[in-house]
Amino acid sequence: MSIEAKEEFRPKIVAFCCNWCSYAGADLAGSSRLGYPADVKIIRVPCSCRVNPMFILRAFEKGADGVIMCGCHPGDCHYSTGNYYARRRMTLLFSMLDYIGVENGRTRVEWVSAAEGVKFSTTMNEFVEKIHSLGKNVRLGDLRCRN
Amino acid sequence: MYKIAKENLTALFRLIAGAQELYLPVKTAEQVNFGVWSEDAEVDLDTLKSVKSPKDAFFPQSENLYTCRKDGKKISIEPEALKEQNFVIFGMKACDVRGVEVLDKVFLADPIDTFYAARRDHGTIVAMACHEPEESCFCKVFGIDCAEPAADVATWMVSDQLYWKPLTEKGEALTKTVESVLEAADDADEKKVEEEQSAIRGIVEKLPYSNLSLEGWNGDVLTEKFDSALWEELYKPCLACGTCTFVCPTCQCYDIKDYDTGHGVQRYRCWDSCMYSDFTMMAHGNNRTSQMQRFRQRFMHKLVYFPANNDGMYSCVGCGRCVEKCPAALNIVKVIKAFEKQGGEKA
Amino acid sequence: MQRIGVFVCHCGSNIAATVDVKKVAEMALLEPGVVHAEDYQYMCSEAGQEKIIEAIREKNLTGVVVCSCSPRMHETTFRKAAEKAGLNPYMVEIANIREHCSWIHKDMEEATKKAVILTRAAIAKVNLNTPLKPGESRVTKRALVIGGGIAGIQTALDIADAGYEVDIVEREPSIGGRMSQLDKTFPTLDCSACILTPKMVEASAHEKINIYTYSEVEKVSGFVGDFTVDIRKKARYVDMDKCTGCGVCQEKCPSKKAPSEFNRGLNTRSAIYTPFAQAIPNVPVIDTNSCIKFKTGKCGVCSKVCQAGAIDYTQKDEIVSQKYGAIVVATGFDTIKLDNYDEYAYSQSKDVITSLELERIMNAAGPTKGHLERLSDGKAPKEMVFIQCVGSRCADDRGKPYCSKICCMYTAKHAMLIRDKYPDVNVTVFYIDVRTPGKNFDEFYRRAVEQYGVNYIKGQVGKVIPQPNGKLLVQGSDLLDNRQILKEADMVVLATAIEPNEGVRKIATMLTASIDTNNFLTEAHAKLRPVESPTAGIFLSGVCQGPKDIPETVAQAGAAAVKAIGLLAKDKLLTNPCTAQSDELLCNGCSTCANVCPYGAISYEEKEINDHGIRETRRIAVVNSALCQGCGACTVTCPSGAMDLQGFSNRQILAEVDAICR
Amino acid sequence: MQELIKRAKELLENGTVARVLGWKAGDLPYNPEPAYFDSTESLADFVYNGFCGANLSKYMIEASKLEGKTLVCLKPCDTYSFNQLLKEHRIDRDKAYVIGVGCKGKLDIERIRKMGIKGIEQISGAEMEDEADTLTVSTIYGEKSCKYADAMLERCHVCKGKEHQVYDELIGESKETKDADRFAEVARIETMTPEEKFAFFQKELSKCIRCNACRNVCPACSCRKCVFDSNKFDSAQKANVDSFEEKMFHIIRAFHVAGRCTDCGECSRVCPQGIPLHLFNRKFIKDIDEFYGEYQAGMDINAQSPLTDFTFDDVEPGIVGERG
Repeated sequence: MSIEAKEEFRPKIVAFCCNWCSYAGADLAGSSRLGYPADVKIIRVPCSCRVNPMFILRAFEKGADGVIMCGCHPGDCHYSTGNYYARRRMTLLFSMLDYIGVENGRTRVEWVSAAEGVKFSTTMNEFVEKIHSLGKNVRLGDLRCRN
Repeated sequence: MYKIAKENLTALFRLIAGAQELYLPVKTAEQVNFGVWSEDAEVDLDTLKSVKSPKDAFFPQSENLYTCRKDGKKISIEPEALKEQNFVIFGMKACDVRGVEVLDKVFLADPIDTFYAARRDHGTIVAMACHEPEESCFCKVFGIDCAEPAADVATWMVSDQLYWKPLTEKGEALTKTVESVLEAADDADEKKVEEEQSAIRGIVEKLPYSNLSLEGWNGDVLTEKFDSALWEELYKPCLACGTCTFVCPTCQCYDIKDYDTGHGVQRYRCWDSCMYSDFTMMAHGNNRTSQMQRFRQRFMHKLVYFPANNDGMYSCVGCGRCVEKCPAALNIVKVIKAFEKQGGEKA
Repeated sequence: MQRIGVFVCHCGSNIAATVDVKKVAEMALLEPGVVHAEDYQYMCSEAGQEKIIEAIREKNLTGVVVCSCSPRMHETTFRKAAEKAGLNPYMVEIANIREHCSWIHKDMEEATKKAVILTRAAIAKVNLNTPLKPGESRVTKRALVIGGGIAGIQTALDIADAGYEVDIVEREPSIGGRMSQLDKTFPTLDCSACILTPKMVEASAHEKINIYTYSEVEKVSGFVGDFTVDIRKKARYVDMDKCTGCGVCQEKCPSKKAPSEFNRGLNTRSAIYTPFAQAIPNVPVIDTNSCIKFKTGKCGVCSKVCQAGAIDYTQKDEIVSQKYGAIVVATGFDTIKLDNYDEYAYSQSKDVITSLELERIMNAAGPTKGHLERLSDGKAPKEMVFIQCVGSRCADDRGKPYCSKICCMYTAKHAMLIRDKYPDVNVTVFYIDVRTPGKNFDEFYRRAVEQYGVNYIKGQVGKVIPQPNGKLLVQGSDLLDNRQILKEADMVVLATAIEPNEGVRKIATMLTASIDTNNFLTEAHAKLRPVESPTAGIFLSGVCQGPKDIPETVAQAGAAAVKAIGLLAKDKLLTNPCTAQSDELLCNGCSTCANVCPYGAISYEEKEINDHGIRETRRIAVVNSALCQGCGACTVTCPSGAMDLQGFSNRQILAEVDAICR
Repeated sequence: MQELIKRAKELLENGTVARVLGWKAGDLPYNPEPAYFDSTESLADFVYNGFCGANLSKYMIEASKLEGKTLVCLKPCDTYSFNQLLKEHRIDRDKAYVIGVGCKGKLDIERIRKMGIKGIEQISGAEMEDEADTLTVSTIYGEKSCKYADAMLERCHVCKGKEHQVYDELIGESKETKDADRFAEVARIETMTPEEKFAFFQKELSKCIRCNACRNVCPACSCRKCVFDSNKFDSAQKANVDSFEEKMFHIIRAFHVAGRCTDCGECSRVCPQGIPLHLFNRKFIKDIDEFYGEYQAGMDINAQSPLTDFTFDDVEPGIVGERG
């Protein structure tokens, strides 16, 4: 058995968080010392409606095993309506990914408010666990980025 | 000459593939294209034309040139290895074989394209005569005889037999490796092949495009053709897609691009199309700013520029793929005819 | 190529204890564009900032990455430092290696690895940053206060005293809010009305304050400094200008069966009414649900008796549109509904009441004229039981997870007042914990126990069972003595949890202010910006932000006022330069972006374009950067990628993605 | 067809229109090409028959920039695209004179070839005037025939209907050709296991040669510069190197036209590799219909497109997993 094969699977997970709610929720999880695996890396965007499907596909292209987008709860968007658009976009995108055979669990949307540090942490723990159960993403990546 | 029963072809393919790579027409999701043979590949020798020409075997749609790896501040460069294994490409048609000759003129001329040259060195072409040519074919116009393909090995499929005739040293060498599954052909067989050839030639005569005239198309008519007002009309339906160029056996333009792998860069080349708006885009902008210019470029290149630089050899082989595949029903035949008509009107 | 400096903060041990900061700096140096990297104890300190400034100057840095706490914390600090050194502040990016790394990971190696990656992403972004310049927007020198309780009144007074116009919008017919319903206040036991009414009068008389009662906020648009608010003035059916407040209409009104909202439904009021005697304005409203004229078309007594001719049955709701620079939310609270707490028999017995109902019973203007009596039979109680934490500190979703904060103190107050006025009444309080932090609070509670002999039992009540004899059997436990208690009581008072007023979520949505799952408005920072909403120009006053008592509410009201004044004092605001921009060469002019813009910031113009030699007139999108707030909705809806967001551009975000995934 | 030519001549002559956008007879029986005719004489080459599948609405983007009005011949399904382009301000209604032409279903030469018919010399039965439901094909290899319906483009079997959504006048009869459910194939794929779905699309997309025919023919894909040609997202690609790029291209293309795609079927018609590209667009259409209510792009020019719209209680993205 090669060394690589023995190595524990450490997923790469990208989390897009809106500046006003979810990023603050992640901050609160941090200041409340509510841990989640280091596999999750957060990218700050002004609003969930800034998340272009291209970003999500790009993450998978470059080797991400899971992508999660977090925004303000519907109705609470800092920009009033951004997350409503994001919700439709992501619903359709995820449905398409599922349709072409990419495991549905690799993508997720969660609404996390600035006050929901606990939710942020549990969501991330759950998500990482889910990605572990799905294993390495082999269906939606560019092989050139693999070595 | 040798022969092999159609039902034994799998044994032949298995034998070839045991020693080297074997490319041949394979049907995937309803479409026939050249692909690598495997036990479960659906080989299709009946479809006349593969969607893409088999030029990929020598000039792939995309190929890596070298890889840069970054380790901290250290960068190492790894050139892509040249093709080192022999391979066989089975089932090419006479037009496609001519297509390779066109590519040779480009890639084997100085400076030699080493990637291409390596593939040419290691590739053996087994061509196949066209049993039933179709209405979009016009290879005859370019002096190609689809009944007698000029490759390393020529083959004919006559009812249930494939006849196999090595024509070159490479062809002989390949034949040696597969002799065990081939039978020697006798005079009766030779006769059958001749009959097949004359049948094919008879059909070719009847094809609607076979009498297309190339008169007035050569290396000397550059400005006359270039300045023609006809282009302005002809290009109009063109959607600026690259279908014609990508199914063409002779189109040889490519772009060189870099791909960021995250830990370095892969420099690769990929087919490009003169129909694309960013073709030969340079720092100052674009050489050709309108679709008319781009459209004109493709046909001028095939019928004027290329013959001007290659002893009168056209870089169209009359395979007719563009005739069948253009989304707007445009093609080189229509262009040739339009000029012919105009010439006729003038005279 | 940028020349980037990376500054890794130890944050004392906050970061350095779990992240190998030296390693982070060392690894950063390997990234493209990085020419300088260092670590330091406290990057945000004066000395730390000086290090950044020095490096920018000495190494000609064009970009800065600070690996530290959340950008929500110190982004501004570091941007200002960069500006001091002559660097455009928007060339600074933060890698959040504290909240998102050191504080949540325990393993040093793992945390360091992650910190390196987060730093890498920030560097990748800075490599694509471009200098940005904020624009300017004007400030309307007028504030809106939503809610006319003590919080709203105090905020309005403070803002008005600073010389700015203030409008108060109050949903009820009078300002005064919850405090006007209280009898006495802890810990001084002074009369609530006596301290509130002067404030109400002061507000109504203040030349800078304009009060819209019986009104609601209908629509909010705009942004900090320049909000436009539509206020619905509900029809009172009484002309405010003509009415003298004589009260004859209320006396003569034949419909007197409507439950009094002010007295929590414990008694009734007339259909035309002012909620209470000291109401401001002292102008009644007609409740069309109980008014005979409105229900049957007959009656019209009030109109007949009104000497001033102020009754106008044809009045319609009116929408007033007004511009404001700042908005203060002071929407207050209510007690929760007790539907989930059937075991306390609130719905079964009139003698089980909430504390707020007790306030009304104890009040001289209340339904019993201030006599403590059972509402079922009017008898004086002998045995009273108070149950604490009804709906507060609730683990399941029957009630609220939070502590309502004021209950321990008002129960002590009630117990004390009852024992003082009716020494023969026994008072027992069942509690989980008694929480009395606050000046003179614990002393107050101890007086109740020691001086007034109130019987405090640590333990919860499981059930209140109305008995055939009219008494209430209280089943509880005494956790200290570890025994079950069965007690017959004449009255049971429930310290009912408080919750933000109904409708606050709707207001939060209109204001695009954050709100939490309990419907409390979220503050911009729990500690450092407790009276500001994360939405610029929106301030929080009173219980809408979290449970608090009167002195805290008044203090917060003042703080919110100061924040609002700080905003109104400015003539111009610098606008966020992270706005959308359209690349006119790529724009299709399709209008899709304008369809998703919440601010109407995108318009179209016909413009002569030179697209690589092709000259033509094209319809292209133009962003008004004063209106654009930088959400980015347009950037994703634009298929050609013509629309991009400065500071969060497509390529910047993709670079971050790449850096993280590699 | 004669009526159409007659009317076109009239309109050219009386100056109502400066040119006619229609189809010109090809040199083979099945390859008429989109063409402009700017004189009554040139209309001699005008043709309108079963092989005029090309959707001319996209050509109106360029035609809108020309002097004078352009008479454009639009089949019922093309009018949806025309409306959608109007909605997006890409074409000028005042520059177009729309003649809604009748349609009896358009033919797919690839389907005819798939039946083993080759060496085609003549095809009869494809004219608008022909009543027969059979095509007779004379070939070098003898006379062949096939049912008209069997030779129709996939899109005609799921036709949106005979009604033109926009026109200045109508010429010619249309025929109901719908005989299949347009979402049946999508629904079939939806019931597959992830492995099967992946294998299905991997196989189809592996044929993609990135010729961009689907994109360039698409009336919704009319960006001045496509993201796959621009450096805005670092997404400029010319050929697929890795199979990811095929997926990226087709998913993003479908996403960019989601809510705007009228399901005109041109992408599938022109794909040289016969990739059923409509399966991407129809997936989005089906989802949009199911999640947000039925929506047909190009039908109501004032309707808010589903991706620039929302309701407060839209389904959550989690629905994808819940639906199974």
